[in-house]
Amino acid sequence: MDTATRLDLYRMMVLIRTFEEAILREYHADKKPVFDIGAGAIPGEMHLSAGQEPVAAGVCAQLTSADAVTATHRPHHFAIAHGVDLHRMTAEIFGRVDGLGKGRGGHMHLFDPDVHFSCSGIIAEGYPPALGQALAFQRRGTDGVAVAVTGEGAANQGAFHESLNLAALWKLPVVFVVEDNEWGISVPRSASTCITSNADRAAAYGMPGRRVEDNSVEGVHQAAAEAVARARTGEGPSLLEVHTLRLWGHFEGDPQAYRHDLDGVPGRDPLPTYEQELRSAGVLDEAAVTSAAADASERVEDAIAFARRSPAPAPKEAADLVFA
Amino acid sequence: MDTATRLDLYRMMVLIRTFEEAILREYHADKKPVFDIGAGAIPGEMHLSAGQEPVAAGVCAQLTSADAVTATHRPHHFAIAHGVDLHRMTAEIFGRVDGLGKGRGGHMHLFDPDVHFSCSGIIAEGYPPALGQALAFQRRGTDGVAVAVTGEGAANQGAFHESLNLAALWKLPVVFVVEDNEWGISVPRSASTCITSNADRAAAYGMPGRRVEDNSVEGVHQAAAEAVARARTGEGPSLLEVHTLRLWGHFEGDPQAYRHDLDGVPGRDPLPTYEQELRSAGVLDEAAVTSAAADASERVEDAIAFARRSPAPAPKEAADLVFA
Amino acid sequence: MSLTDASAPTTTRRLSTSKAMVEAIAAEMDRDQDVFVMGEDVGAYGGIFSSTTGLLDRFGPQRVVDTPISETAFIGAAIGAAVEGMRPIAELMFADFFGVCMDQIYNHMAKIHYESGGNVRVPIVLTTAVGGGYSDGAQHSQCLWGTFAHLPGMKVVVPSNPADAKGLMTSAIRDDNPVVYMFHKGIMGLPWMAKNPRSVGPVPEEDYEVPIGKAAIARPGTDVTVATLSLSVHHALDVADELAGDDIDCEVVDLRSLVPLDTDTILESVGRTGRLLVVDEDYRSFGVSGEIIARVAERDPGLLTAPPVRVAVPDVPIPYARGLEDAVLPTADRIRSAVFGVMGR
Amino acid sequence: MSLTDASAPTTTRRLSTSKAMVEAIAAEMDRDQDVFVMGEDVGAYGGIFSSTTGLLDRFGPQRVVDTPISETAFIGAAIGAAVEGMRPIAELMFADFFGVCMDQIYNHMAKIHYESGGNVRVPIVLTTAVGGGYSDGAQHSQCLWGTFAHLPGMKVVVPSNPADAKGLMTSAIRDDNPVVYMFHKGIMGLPWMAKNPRSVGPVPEEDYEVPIGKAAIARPGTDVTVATLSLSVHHALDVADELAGDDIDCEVVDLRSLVPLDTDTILESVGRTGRLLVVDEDYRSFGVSGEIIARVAERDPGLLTAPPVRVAVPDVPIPYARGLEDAVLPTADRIRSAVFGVMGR
Ligand SMILES: Cc1ncc(C[n+]2csc(CCOP(=O)(O)OP(=O)(O)O)c2C)c(N)n1
Ligand SMILES: Cc1ncc(C[n+]2csc(CCOP(=O)(O)OP(=O)(O)O)c2C)c(N)n1
Ligand SMILES: [Mg+2]
Ligand SMILES: [Mg+2]
Repeated sequence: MDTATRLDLYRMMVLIRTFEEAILREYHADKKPVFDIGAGAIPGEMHLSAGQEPVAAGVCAQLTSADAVTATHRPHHFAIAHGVDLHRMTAEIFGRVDGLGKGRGGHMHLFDPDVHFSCSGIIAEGYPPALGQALAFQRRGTDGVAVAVTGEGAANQGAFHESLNLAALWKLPVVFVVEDNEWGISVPRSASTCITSNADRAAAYGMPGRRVEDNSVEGVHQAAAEAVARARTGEGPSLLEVHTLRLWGHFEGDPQAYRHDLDGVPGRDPLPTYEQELRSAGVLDEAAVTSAAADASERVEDAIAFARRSPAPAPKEAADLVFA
Repeated sequence: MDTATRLDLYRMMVLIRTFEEAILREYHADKKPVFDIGAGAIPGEMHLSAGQEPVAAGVCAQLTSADAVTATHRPHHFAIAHGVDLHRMTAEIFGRVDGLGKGRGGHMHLFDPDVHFSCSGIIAEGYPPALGQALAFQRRGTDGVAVAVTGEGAANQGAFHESLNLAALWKLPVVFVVEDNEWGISVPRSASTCITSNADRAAAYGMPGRRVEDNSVEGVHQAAAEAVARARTGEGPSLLEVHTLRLWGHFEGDPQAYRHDLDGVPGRDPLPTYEQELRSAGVLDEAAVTSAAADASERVEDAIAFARRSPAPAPKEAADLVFA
Repeated sequence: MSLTDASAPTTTRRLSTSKAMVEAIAAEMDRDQDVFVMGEDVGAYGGIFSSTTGLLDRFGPQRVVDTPISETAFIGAAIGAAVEGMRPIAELMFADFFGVCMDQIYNHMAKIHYESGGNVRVPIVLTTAVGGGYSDGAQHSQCLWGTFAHLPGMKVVVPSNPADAKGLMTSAIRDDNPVVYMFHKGIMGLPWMAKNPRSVGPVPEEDYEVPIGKAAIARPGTDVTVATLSLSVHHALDVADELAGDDIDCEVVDLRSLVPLDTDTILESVGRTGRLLVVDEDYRSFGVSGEIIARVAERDPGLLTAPPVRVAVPDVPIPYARGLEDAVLPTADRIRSAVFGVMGR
Repeated sequence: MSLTDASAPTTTRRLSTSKAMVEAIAAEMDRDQDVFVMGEDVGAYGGIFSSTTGLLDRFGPQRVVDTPISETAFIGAAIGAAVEGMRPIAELMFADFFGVCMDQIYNHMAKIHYESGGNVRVPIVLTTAVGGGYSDGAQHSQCLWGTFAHLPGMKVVVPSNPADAKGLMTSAIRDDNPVVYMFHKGIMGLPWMAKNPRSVGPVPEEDYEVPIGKAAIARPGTDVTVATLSLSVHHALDVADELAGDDIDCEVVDLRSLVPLDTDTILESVGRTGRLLVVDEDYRSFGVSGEIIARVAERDPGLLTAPPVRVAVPDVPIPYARGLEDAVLPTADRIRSAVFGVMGR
């Protein structure tokens, strides 16, 4: 893989991590001393994607803003990698009028039509709308691709099955991505299915399936290249499972008492791993690391400042915008 | 296969066909000259199973009344083969007080707890309750098995996927049966999935899958033997698809204008085919054929007479029985 | 052209409700390449209840798409296509099946516009057949419009006759919001089901919209307001005609849509008659009938000179046997007794 | 022992609602081997909203079963197990998710008894968390009890306090019918959510049933009947206490169950006060608030000396931002204004 691409992947991962760390900080800042989920500048459930950067960075590197992405309850990494407006996304997370949804959506409901991005908090139910986006691309003769993301827990939900079957049947330009972080909240993968790779499910629909191990951003990048190319050239959908890592809790406040694998987690963090790999390969030096961090920090803090400056929506307008 | 078993299979197929022909006759008898779905002694939708006898006869021959069967909107063949009380089933189809559901259910809602039989008119949604019956058998340490039936169209519904995954995960004693009659109302199999055998889907859940071709009752009998034995001995579920035939319309009144395969249908009727096979094998002679027909006819006409004698339920009791 | 009153069309051409509905869909498909139809058996079969008859021949399989039995996937696909600017019409064969796909309908179709702060529009028409009366049992006979109307973000349209069916369909397709279009099997004019005589009626040839959110006075009257919808409008009209001989003058209000609900027309009518009967083929409790009574009472209980009455399906699954089903449906007999009741006779 | 009144327990032991709920489940699991629990994160996690804390340790993984995220499959499995005579408690993590599994719930769980002519019983308790107030957005904050209550064949229970939560759970488990047990996150007494002070209260140690279908007068009063349920009971009580100073004496009726709905208690109360305010955290239209008003009006509109008023979620998805969400929830502020309104002040 060429150096520029590797650097881009690295920088994207850094940007995502920087964002998630900043949200972590902001989220908890005013929920002290006693954690109260509804308190503070960012209230509500918060599902952060730290550890899963390789999936979003690798996949979205193959896309343009004319392609669609539907993400999950854990959407930030895909939103950022797909180029959702960082300012307006952050403002939405803060519930402000300049947010993508004018404060009506929140962190699980980010919609940016400019880059065809959306997400949903209902497990696996982000898949079906992606089919329709792909159908619209197909009908209009564009070469747009729709990427539909879920977790490995979601792969046992009915919507997963129906969507893969329909996409294969209609040869829709879709790439189905499964982020296998081994956990669905507290339920380990072993307690939710007895198969070892969701990629094996692709055959049940007549599409190719592939599993990328080791949370490898370059592995994802390459597998996604094939899947996206296939979709773009009208050959139909693919399924791509990535073995990734949930670095933090399911949501913020999750005590993770159930998590027997916790000791091993820090050592599996993909960011230092990839950094080390690129350093060893001579792709990355101290200066590049520092500048990646500084650039990311600047963009993220800028977005947070923007969000903080943006006013709260007017309560009297709460019932507006139900209908167009 | 031994002669007695072959004769039993044949006689069961004859009984089912005789029943369906009698219902066909009764259903249409008083809907003349203009077909009115709501008129006559048997009103409502009527989905008959003629052509699919081999599936029910073959599978249910492996069961006892301690095993469970959940069937579909097209339930008669499985009900009969599993030993549902023919009188009370017929009375239910006629909507009478002596019916299995006291006239509240109708032909898509036959419940006979004595033999753990039920059915549902919602596509694929008969699968999940079968899991629970199997779970109860497992928990109670009986060797009961639950057979869950759907059509090939239903195999693209979310409930199918979730059920197979859960059953495999919990090693439930279930046999999933898919009746592939090539049609889901007017939609051919080719317009509902691009895979050729649902048996291939079994691998997606970690269970064995098998497809029986040619609507072969003996093929079903043998495949079911394996699947049922597996379930009974605690090894878990299996998936069994049978390539069968919808001899008549999807429901009575279906003009079948869409059905391009209609010319070939009569030649594929499994009943004369099996009869011929057994005659050639010397298992069946004219007398046995006649007596099978006569016995079946007597049982069926008796059940119909019982149903006709049974009173209609009292309208003033319509709102009773919602709660226990 | 816009019709606000069911009696407005001046034409001698008569169509069944299903043909009128299809005519509207075809006209919009001609007008707008983004309109397409998808659902189970909408192609060669033409819709189990003839809601799409002839469209496949006219527009081909790219625009009239048969789907697998995967309601979550294809309704979700309609949502995604709408988000991208297409205008799908998706059919849920029976409203009774909502349980296999409701998440797409109410958590996605209905909420995306709001959650996106109005930045994403979801112009879908979700057509679905409702209603009983032909012994189709507890899973194939329900109206369930109360369930849809309760959940915010989708309009709910309930035509009762051919002219409205056409005009409301045209409005629904042109609407930038999700519209659930619930057609009762008993008003479609199907050749294989007992036909209500009013299931065939005059339908103007040209395009027109019947505005969504405007009730119609199907029959003016002075003694009692019968607020109702869909097939029950016809039963109410039959009873009204009959009771005219008994010197009871019923006003029949055809709601035509539940969301938005035309509260003004109801209040104005009850204001004149002082009496309210709600006739609803959905379940009685926590639904349409309660809502209509509440809208009147919360304006002014004094509008009601007698206790309001409802004729609805008692809270019981729809039974199969004819006599049982008749007993729970809002039949003419039940409506007649209820009118006498509310009139204190 | 049977309690019919929220104030009956005489004990000094205080528990949170979640602990009271779990205590009832544990006692029934001890008593009856057929009772078991299944759902997502009910095991080691103990239920996202602490509805099953400690049960895994006590009863083991055979009786406290974590499931995959396959609501249709596992709720359906609960139905099948119940049909075979077991007594499952199945948890739908948030009521908001009903759309992925409603078919099992309303077309199967709720209808099998009726369709079978009473020959098959389905003794399930379906527990589910409801409610907003902590900015969880449009797909995780809904009450939706009106949706469940509208569909016949299932009882719907909505406790507001620890003692009732225990007694209603005991009744629900022992009931031979499907019971949907909807617990508001805000009454559970969770350590990580703003706590309502009444989410911890006295709970008798022994087993007892609170009968399903009997409302409680949570606070007697003479001027206005505030009919409400679940968390809103507490807001109503707070306002009632406050307005006592303004010489307004509110009677607060805690419905405790929607199916059956205790119409008699509501009518009796309104008969005394002449004024009705319904406070409901579900959507306003076609739901609980309309039904309650209708039940009063259809008895006698003359019972109401002033137009009844409802404080509910206007027909809008629950917004995320705190100020917006506060504006649509039935807060004490809105209740207070409504009481003044109905009192004509
Ligand atoms: C239909 C549905 N069921 C349950 C939930 C609650 N829930 C939210 S996230 C989650 C776990 C998801 O696991 P997975 O798909 O692996 O994604 P991850 O959280 O690991 O990224 C669950 C059960 C939901 N949102 N929707
Ligand atoms: C969820 C749901 N969607 C649609 C239907 C309408 N419907 C009834 S039978 C049927 C076709 C079923 O095809 P298949 O599963 O192959 O069974 P077959 O009728 O061929 O026996 C359809 C679409 C339904 N009953 N339930
Ligand atoms: Mg996961
Ligand atoms: Mg079929």
